[in-house]
Amino acid sequence: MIKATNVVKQYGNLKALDNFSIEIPAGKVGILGPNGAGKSTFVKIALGLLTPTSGEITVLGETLTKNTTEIRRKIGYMPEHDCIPNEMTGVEFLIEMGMVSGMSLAGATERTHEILGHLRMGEEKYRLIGEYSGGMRQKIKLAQGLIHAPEVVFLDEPTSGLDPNARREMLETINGLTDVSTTKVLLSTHILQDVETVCDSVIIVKDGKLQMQEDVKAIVGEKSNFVQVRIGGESENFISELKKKKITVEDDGRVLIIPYVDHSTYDDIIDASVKSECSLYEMERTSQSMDSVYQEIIE
Amino acid sequence: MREKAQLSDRFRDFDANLTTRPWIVLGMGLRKFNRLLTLKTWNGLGIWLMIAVVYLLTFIRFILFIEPEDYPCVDLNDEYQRCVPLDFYGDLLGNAGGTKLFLIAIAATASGGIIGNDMANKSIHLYLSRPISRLDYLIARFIPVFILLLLVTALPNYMILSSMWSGNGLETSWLLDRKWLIVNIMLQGILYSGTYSIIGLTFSTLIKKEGIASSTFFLFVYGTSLVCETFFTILNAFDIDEADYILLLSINHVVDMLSYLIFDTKYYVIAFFTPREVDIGSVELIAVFTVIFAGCAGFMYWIIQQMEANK
Amino acid sequence: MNIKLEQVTKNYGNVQGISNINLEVSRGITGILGPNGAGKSTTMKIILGLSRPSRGRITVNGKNPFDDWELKKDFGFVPEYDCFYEHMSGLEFVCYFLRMHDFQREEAEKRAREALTELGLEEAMERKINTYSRGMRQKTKVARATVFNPRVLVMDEPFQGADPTTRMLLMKKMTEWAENGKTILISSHILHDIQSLTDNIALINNGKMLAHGNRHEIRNLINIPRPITIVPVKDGNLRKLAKRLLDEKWTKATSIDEDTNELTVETTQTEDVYLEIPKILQKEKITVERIYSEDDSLDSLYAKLVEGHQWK
Amino acid sequence: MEIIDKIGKLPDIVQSFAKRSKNLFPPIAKDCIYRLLVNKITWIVVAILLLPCVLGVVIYFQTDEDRQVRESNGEKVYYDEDGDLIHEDAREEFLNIFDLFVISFVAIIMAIIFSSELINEEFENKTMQLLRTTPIHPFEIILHRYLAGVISMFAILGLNAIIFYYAVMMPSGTHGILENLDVLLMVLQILLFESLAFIAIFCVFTTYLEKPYLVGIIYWIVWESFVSTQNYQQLTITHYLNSMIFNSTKAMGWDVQASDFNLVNSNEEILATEPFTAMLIIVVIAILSLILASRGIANRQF
Repeated sequence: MIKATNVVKQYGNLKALDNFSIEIPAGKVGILGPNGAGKSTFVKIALGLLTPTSGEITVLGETLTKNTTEIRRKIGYMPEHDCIPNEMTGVEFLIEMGMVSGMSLAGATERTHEILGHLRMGEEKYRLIGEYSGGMRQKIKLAQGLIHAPEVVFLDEPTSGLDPNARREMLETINGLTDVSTTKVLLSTHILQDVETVCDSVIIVKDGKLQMQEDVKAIVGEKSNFVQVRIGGESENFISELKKKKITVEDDGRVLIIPYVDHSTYDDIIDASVKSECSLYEMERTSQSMDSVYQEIIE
Repeated sequence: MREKAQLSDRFRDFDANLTTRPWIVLGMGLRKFNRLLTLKTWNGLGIWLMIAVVYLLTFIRFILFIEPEDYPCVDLNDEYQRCVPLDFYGDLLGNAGGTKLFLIAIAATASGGIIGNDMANKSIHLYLSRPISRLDYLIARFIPVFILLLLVTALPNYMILSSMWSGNGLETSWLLDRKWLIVNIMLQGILYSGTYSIIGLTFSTLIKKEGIASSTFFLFVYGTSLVCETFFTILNAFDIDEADYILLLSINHVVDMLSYLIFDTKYYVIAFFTPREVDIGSVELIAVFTVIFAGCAGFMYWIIQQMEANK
Repeated sequence: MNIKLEQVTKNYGNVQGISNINLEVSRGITGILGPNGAGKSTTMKIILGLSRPSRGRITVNGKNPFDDWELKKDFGFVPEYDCFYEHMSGLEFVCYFLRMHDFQREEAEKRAREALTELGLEEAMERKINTYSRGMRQKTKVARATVFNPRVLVMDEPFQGADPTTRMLLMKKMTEWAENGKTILISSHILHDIQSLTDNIALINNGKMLAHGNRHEIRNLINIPRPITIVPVKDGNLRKLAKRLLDEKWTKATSIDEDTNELTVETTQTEDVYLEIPKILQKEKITVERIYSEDDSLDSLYAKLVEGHQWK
Repeated sequence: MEIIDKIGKLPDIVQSFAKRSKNLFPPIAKDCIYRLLVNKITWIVVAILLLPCVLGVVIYFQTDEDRQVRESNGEKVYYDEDGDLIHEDAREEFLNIFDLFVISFVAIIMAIIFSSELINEEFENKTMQLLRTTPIHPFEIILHRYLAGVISMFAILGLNAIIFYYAVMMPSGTHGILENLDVLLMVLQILLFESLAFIAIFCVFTTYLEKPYLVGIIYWIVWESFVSTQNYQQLTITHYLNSMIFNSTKAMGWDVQASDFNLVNSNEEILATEPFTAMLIIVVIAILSLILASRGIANRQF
């Protein structure tokens, strides 16, 4: 879908991208990395909004250095910050954006209503954007990126500032995008759980360099060597019970971390909970999460 | 379920059928023009009101009270002429009696937020991510103000022309004798509209708040014009020959002088109730104008170029 | 510090911001949760004395924060939105507010440097704020709010736009501060973060306080059966365990998912179940590798409360 | 009773403010003056202000040859073609242009711009909310900003006055420049009091109103330009400024009439206020405005 070879982008002395090479597969791809790692720079170069200092980048098989404006017909972009005017209604704004992309009035109108229907926006689409809630604004932002039926859509932090319900809804929408259209999704975010729920593969960028490119399913789910236990009642009794069995327990205030040896560890835990009369709310062998993978790579 | 599946198919196979860039730019400009003239906002109302005033003035001042034989030019004294198309752009104050105040006010109101609002609510990032270049965007934003100003510059002048023509019995020969006039009026209209729009856009780019941008534009253009004229008068009182050059500081006067140049008439400013000739070479004049125009355009382009780079 | 809201109501014109909120916070971290526009920020602003309640009483250590400007030296506020003097450097910005807290110049600069370095801004602090990224802005805001060692720390969405590294750093700091006896009120939309930070939460929806207290206690207030999922190690034990559990009087229903090898028990009782299940498991000698209740997570608790469930 | 209590406490509060101001004023002033000086609109105003100065220089070079020199007491005194003293002409030009252009036009616009930059910008940037969570009294918030505003406005306008004075007085030589320094001092005094008064008044507008520009300009046109020439002109600041100019010029021995400064009512009675009273009233108005503005900030809900 996107192929970059040795892309360098320099701002003064600062190297935002340093010999960045990548081949991004189709599907839903998440980009992770600390602030200032070069994620946004890469996305903007791929959009043709910035020109790289050196290197070559092809999007959907077309070289970007030649026709940066034409490629944007095939690309949708949802920026991170709030960037929609307050004085238009949702429908008006989307039609305007569609027509700025080169659609006809009829086409843009039809498409607008289709997308908004798909995003489950009702009558409020005829209200002024200024009166919208954060979730609705975010939906309008997403819709304007999809209006001209692009082949790729870049989503820059689509869930930032959304409350939990709106966030879940937004993630479901993005998840469903690939089911109802051929649009490919490139998602950049800071919330690692989003990547876990939405993306097929993940890219981690740091200091302008590619650190990792992997399938999400492959990394999440690997078991670690610790059992996490949450109990109620007197935790001291529980811990001393386990100490009798020469098991060390780490208490981080709310959960207990117990090293995993084999299945007998589970029995020991249950035994201890019965003996100490502590209620056992949760016992689980922790699996590798995006958090731990991310931390491992970044630090 | 069936219905949803249908929707999805249409959604999936949607063909956007995109047009080419010139059409996008033109369409963008025209839609913005349409939005400028909406009656829903105070700005739109104000613009409508001022347009009405301009036409009213045109009708009363020029159509009713000018005899067809005095059109287009009448001798003021031995040296100077008063031409109706030039008088139209004159000051409302003083004995010239024109519509300049309203033209500048319309330009200020219309152009104040035209780029600044996009920058303030950051939707400029969305526009720039569409298949148009930055220059296209600037042109698309220039068009609406330009058209709006043509409506109050060239159009009323043509109205005066046609009313004079009908006063002369609608004879084709009358019109054919004044072919130059038709062209000149258009040139003049383009000159005024273009200059005011580009300066307005520059202020809008420079100051992101609509109201402040409008008032700064107005104060800058009209204020400097008043100040320069006052100083010109004072300098004349001291009989200083180079006083003419102070008028080059005022954009208003530069445009006026160019417009007099188009009509090939001597330019004068009324100081102490008598017209005083201002004699500045056409080369200098055009050079100053080009510097202003290119400076504004270049500045805007530069700011828009900076937009993404520093983010 | 003891923050006490009694029947606090705030109207904006005819629009109700919050109504009849009761809340008492003394120390430690409290998470304030709720949808957008529920009244979290309004509550925080009333606590900080930025706005005056229309009705009701707010006291911080017995004083009203709106009128008592000297009380405010104990308040650190991290607002949700950006509010900077963009032309200042991060260091100058923090210094500026330290000076407002009546610190002398050298002292202020020393403290500001320390605080910013602690949050990992040592390289950026001489740069102007308008060149900062969102994470750096967030860190600057937190540094500004904590540098003068306030006793009350109110943070509205402090993790917004912060990258995972920053988020983890901030969370570590917050835990530290809470241990040092600060009162921390924090709101966040990412329930995952709150869950790993604190169990003490206050849930606000539509301007009303839905629940306030420990996560587990709040869960117990909801009057719906709670499913507990048990995953035995060996397949053979699945049906045996299900049958055994059905004998218990508190079991309402059991269901088995053969694919994932999971057994889900729906119970009517709450607290005792967690004591009973290990006993049964031990007696039957069934080794399980996982016991959990999806319902117990903050995510599901939030969904249930905000969507409006029955109360006991 | 409460009010009496408050007044009783006033000396203590003033004292504590004075003590704290040593620490509070430098950072606030530094920030405010910086903000005012990098503001684009300020520079547009400054550019407009420079026009008269350029004009003065042009006049000097043009009239250079025409003027005549006479020596008296070892000093060069310049006369124009008609034998009149140049500096007596020039000082009147200086005062007229400055009064018309700067004192009653640019200065007021500048005060509107400055006060909204100082206060309104902070509301819009929401830094005011942060300030309200710091242990600093609303009056201090406004006072230090106000002082910084007065200093920068007085500095810009005063510098402009000096340059303009020099430019206009150049044809009359060193003698003329030194001879009329009292006019310059008077103008500087007027500028100081004008800054004091108008920034305080517009600060009140900015704390209570969302869009202070419009109200400020309406206030200027209706109140300071129109009412200030009418019968009840004592209600306007312009009246007191005019009185100060009138009294000072009279004391300097100029031939001026009260009607030149619109200081007469419809019955042609002279309304001019004594200069000391005028200054006192301006200072009192400024202080009252600041207190009002601080109440506005204190009661503002965020």
